[in-house]
Amino acid sequence: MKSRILGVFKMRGGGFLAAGLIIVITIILLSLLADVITPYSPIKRVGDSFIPPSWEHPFGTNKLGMDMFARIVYGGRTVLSVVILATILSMSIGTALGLISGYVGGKLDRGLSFIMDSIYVFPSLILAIAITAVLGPNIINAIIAIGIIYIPTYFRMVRGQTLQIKASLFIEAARSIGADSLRIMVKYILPNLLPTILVVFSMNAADAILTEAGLAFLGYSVPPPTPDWGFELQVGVNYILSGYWWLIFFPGLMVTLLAMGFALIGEGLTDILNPREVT
Amino acid sequence: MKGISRITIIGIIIVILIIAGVAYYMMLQTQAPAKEVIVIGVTDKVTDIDPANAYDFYTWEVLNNIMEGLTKYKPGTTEITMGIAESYTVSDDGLTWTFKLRKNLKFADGTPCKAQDVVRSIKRVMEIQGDPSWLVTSFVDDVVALDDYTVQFKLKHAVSYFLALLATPPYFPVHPNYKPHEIDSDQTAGGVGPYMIKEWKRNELLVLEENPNYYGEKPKTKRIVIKFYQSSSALRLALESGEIDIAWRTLSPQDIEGLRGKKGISVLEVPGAAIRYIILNTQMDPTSSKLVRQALAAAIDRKDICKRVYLDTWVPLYSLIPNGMWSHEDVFKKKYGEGPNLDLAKSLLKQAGYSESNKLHIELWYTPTHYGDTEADLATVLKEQWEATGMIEVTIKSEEWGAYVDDARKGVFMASLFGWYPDYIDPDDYTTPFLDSRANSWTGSGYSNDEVDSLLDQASTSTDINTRTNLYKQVQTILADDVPIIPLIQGKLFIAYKSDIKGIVLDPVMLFRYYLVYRG
Amino acid sequence: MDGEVALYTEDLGVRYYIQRGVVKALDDVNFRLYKASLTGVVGESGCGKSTLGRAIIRVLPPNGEITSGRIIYNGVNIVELSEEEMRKLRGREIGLVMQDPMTSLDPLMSVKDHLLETILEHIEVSRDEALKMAEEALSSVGLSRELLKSYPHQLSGGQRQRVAIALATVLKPKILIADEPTTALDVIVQKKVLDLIEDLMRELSLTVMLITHDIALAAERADYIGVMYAGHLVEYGRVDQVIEDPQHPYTQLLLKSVPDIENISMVQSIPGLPPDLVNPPPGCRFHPRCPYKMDICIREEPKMIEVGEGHYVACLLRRR
Amino acid sequence: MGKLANYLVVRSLLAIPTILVLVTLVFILMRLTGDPIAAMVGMKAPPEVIAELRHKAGLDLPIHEQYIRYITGVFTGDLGKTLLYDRPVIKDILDHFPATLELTIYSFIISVLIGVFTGTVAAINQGKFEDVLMRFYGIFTYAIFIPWFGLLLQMVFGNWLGIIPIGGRLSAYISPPPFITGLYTIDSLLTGRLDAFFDALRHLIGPSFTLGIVLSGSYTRIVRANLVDILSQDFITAARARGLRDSLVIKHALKNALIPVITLMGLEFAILLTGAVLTETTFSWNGLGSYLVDMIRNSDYIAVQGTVVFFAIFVSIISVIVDALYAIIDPRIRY
Repeated sequence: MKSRILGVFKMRGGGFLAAGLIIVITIILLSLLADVITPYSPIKRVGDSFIPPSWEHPFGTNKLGMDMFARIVYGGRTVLSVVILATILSMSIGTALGLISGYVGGKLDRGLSFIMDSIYVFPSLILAIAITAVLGPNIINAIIAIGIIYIPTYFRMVRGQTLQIKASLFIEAARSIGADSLRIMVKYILPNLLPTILVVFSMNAADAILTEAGLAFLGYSVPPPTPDWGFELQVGVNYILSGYWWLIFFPGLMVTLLAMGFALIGEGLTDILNPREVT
Repeated sequence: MKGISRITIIGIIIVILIIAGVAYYMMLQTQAPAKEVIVIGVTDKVTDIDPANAYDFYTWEVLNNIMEGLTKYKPGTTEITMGIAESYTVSDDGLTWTFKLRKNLKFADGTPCKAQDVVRSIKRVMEIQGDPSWLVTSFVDDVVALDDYTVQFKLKHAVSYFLALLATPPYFPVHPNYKPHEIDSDQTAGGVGPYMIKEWKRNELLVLEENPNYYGEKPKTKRIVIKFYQSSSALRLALESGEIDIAWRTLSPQDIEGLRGKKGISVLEVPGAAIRYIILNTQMDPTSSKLVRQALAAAIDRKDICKRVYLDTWVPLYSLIPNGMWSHEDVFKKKYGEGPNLDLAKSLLKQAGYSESNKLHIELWYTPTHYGDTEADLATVLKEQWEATGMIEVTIKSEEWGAYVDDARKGVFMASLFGWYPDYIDPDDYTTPFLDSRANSWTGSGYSNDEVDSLLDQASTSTDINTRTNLYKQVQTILADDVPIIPLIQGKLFIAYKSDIKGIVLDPVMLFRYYLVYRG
Repeated sequence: MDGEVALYTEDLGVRYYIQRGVVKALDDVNFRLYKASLTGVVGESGCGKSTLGRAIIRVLPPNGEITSGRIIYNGVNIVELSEEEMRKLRGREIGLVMQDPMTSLDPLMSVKDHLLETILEHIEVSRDEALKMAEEALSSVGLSRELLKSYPHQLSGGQRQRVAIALATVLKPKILIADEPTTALDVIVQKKVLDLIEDLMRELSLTVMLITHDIALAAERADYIGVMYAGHLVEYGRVDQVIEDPQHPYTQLLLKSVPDIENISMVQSIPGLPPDLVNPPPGCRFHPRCPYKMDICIREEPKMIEVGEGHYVACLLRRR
Repeated sequence: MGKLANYLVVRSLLAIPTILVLVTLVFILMRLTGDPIAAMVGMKAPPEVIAELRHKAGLDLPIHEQYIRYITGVFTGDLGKTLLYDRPVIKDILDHFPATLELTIYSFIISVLIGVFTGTVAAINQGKFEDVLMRFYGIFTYAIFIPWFGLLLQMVFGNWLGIIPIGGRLSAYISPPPFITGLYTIDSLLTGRLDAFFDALRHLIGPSFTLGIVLSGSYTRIVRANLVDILSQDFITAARARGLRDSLVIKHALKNALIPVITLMGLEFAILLTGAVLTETTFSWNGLGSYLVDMIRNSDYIAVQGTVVFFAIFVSIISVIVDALYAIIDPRIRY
């Protein structure tokens, strides 16, 4: 009884974080080392169509006779680059706007907050589809669309924290020694935001992965034959009755695993950095 | 805290039991459809049940079952026979056509259908200017009712295939209930056809029932229910589970493959009239070079496309005029071989100044959903085939249908994938819209050849089939040499049905006639 | 010795598990409550006095547990009772009043529902009888029955604490544990609430355990006093023994820190801070702050010894 | 009650600016597309026809006039006519909406039930194995990719076991119940059509469990966090110290923990709609989500615009309802 409670208490946070990191790093390594790991090209026919998983083709082959394992590991590059670039985009814009809005206050703050809140409450995938549909489906536009829809997530959090920190004593002190606004924001407030930004980043990356996959599933991400997990799944829809389960199972599993990896990191970081829950 | 878990475990067990019970009960519910009813499943959609605006394949099929025109196709052939008209005469200059109507024509509710109704309906189409109205306005100058049973057309110019045009929905008489000046999308009053609409729920179901006032032979089955599905898989499963009797358009290649050989299910396959092709831009570098276009044509392996992309549900096509239609000639096969002719392609590319180090860059466009979900595969395989020359690099791009059509017309695509369903069954419909410089602006190929234009003019006004055949053969030969368009494949039609269903007739016209099917 | 022992603990130990490690919240506590008397438990915050109260009624926080020792009530070691047996004891035999009346009532339930729920949980009576009992309980704490329909947020702090006391005593328990029942109240209300508890004690011949950080208050109201420091009971005895003749240096310092109306400038505070109970100091836990620290205090943990009749102290200075 | 009504009116008025921002955003987005008319007429239509249609759709007007016309339309319930079928957009939306509503209601119930259960188990076993397990469940379901999960359900339960249908709302041989609410399960019960009721329910299993399970993760997290917080509060200790049974104590805790959850439901609803788009696409569910995807594919920007606006209004209405619910349930709130 005693040791049981103790053990689990100790693994909280750290355990989630470690599990998440292992998943994410493994997937990143797989995609980075794709050329080394698999001898096959992801966009060339390597054998018959619809070969079930075997030693030679661990994830089987698809309709055009391409190796699914190769498509999955190379596909990781697409997903990761879209998601990382998109989250960096929303993180930098959201943080900058949130910082300025929270620090400057007044009309600017009210106006910005209002617009951000309006976007925030709107179903994100629907907005992302609308944006990519307008801009045209390609990798850059997918990044832009996903980047835009998550700006409010960072904005809200950064703005809230900035308001708190702004009121604290050491900012008063900094102002009294003559630091200007920009300096206060960058030198004094921003560093204090970093832990929270980190937590939001990892939770948000999980969201972004699912949104990217959703876009790809609906056909709004990269053009074929570039491999992309969500798109593989769209193709897989046709094979429910054919029994070609490997065309559905593996791509979706990868999406879910990667999103889960980031969510685990987020959960672990929340536990460690922030004793109170962030919901 | 142990009390809670016991309660919740019991709760979970109860919920599971309820779900299991309900599921079991519902499995017992699966029952066979009634005898005098045949249920047909489709993944297509009915757009407007109004001939003034309907311009898609499936809606035309429905219209053909609830309405009829002056002429119609004889089932199983591409031969035109009389419909609600008994006979016709045509003036020597081919400009005045006079039709005599049958005497006993009535709409489903008993309202008589006279020559004035025919004229009213056609004029309505001309006035509303819906999508298919050009099928009337491009040809007909005026239409009048000489008496209750005589309709007379004055044409703008002689048209050799006018009888085939008359068999298209814009010429069908509609019930007076149709709003006279605007599109009436959900109007169920119908026309003079073997069936009438009993119930209509958009995207869910359409119930047709025998028209008691139809002049002709009674339908073999009293009631036809059409169910609309959203995916081929759902359609296939519905057939397998007995929810529907016939799975019609459109089963995906792998589902057709899966249904073949299933017990109690038959699959019928006939050649279709749909064709697919690549449009090349003759005004844009590098496809402005004839050598490049010829090289692209030579490198294609149509059999591989049919096998890998379509699991042999399509067949290779070596001309724009489909296999089996009069005047068809395998011009591309003659010129470039069955393909892939990589040696020829390479030497053509070398002549055009390209090499392994100086590669030809091609942008290939497709649209992801309009032609089914195999489109990305098609583009991928084409890329693979062209790149097999070692001297071409292909970038694939896509756009949604709306922007796609728009940009094609603007001529911004270098190479783009399109497809064609015929409006009327005549070689003209497979040549003029593509090759005639006055009619092909939508393709964006920028192709213009005076010789072709004049050959097509002669062919469309001539009434002699031998003359016309000869003219179309010449056009096809020029096509294979100039290559503004590379024909790829021709569709087959598949219909899967329970083996006790009889009377399914499919022909290149591609219209499924519901009134001929019955349960044997 | 007067009085009979109602409940006593033997070498009671309680641990809390937190991320940083294990908190040794109570160690070897030998404590007793005499029947129908008021025992004050005093000490600085974090010394374990609340933990002792909660351990006795076995409602420790989820990360805490009793790891050693026994709690004997009516000859039964209640540490070994099953959760269900213990539940029947709570409220019925032992009641608890908590510190903050603002948070100790369910904000979504009316006073009536609180009372009815408690009554119906323990005894089989009809709703009407239960209602009657609820009204009696309210009037016994000096509240009108009109308040039955009120929700906690509609009551004043004093009223809420009365409701809390009514809830704890409605089933006429033998023991009432009052955990700083007046800390959150203003002075006038404090006195009334304490008077109420004393009245109830006489009326119901209750045994009261009054947990407080205020030794003066304990001196005024209690019959017995236990002094706690860092998870240890360091001194225990009758009120006159402990107040008049404090034996432990900590008790002496505590008493000196009480403000004296006549000589306010004489108030002394105890230097230093209470120790971290994850890593408590070796030997006597008080030695880092003790003015009489000896070398042995660092090495040896003092045991409770009896210095007068029923007067115990845990200090190496008093070792005979 | 008059006060509540006042509160609701004020709260509803506050939603209008939010709707306006979204409507404007959508309007701008949609005007950036290529020519939408081309999409509708296909490739065979002559230029005169296109010009005529542009005029009919008001596309030849200056952009600010189009905007004003549009905004007025939105607030008078006129969302224009679809380019594709020339039907009023609002009619299409109302045709498809009941399917989405039915799906979201069932999914919502499932997700709340599972979420409350798992969250409670986690919180009352805080720090123990069950807690870690449930938290893991929360993270896992949060990360599940809806189409994947839906397709797996279809493959396993639809194809292999043959227990559930793989898509659609009703079997072909069952005629839909008469239209009352548009929700098949309700309409069929109201009209006594038990066959349709069970069939509709059977079709609901796949999609509503997919969406319900995926969304339950968020509730697990929220419920757990709130409950952990509540469980550490004095009134819970006090309740336990009065000898209340655990189930009663948890009832106290849950009631208090669920109140903040209600406010989060408004937000969750937006996520629910996002999920509905994917679920409907995966399960061939003919609701507003499929309709939207369909219309985007056809570049029918008037229909897209209308649908997105409708979603925005719907989300706003839900948040008003949630606020009202909150005000009614919590006795502490004085509006």
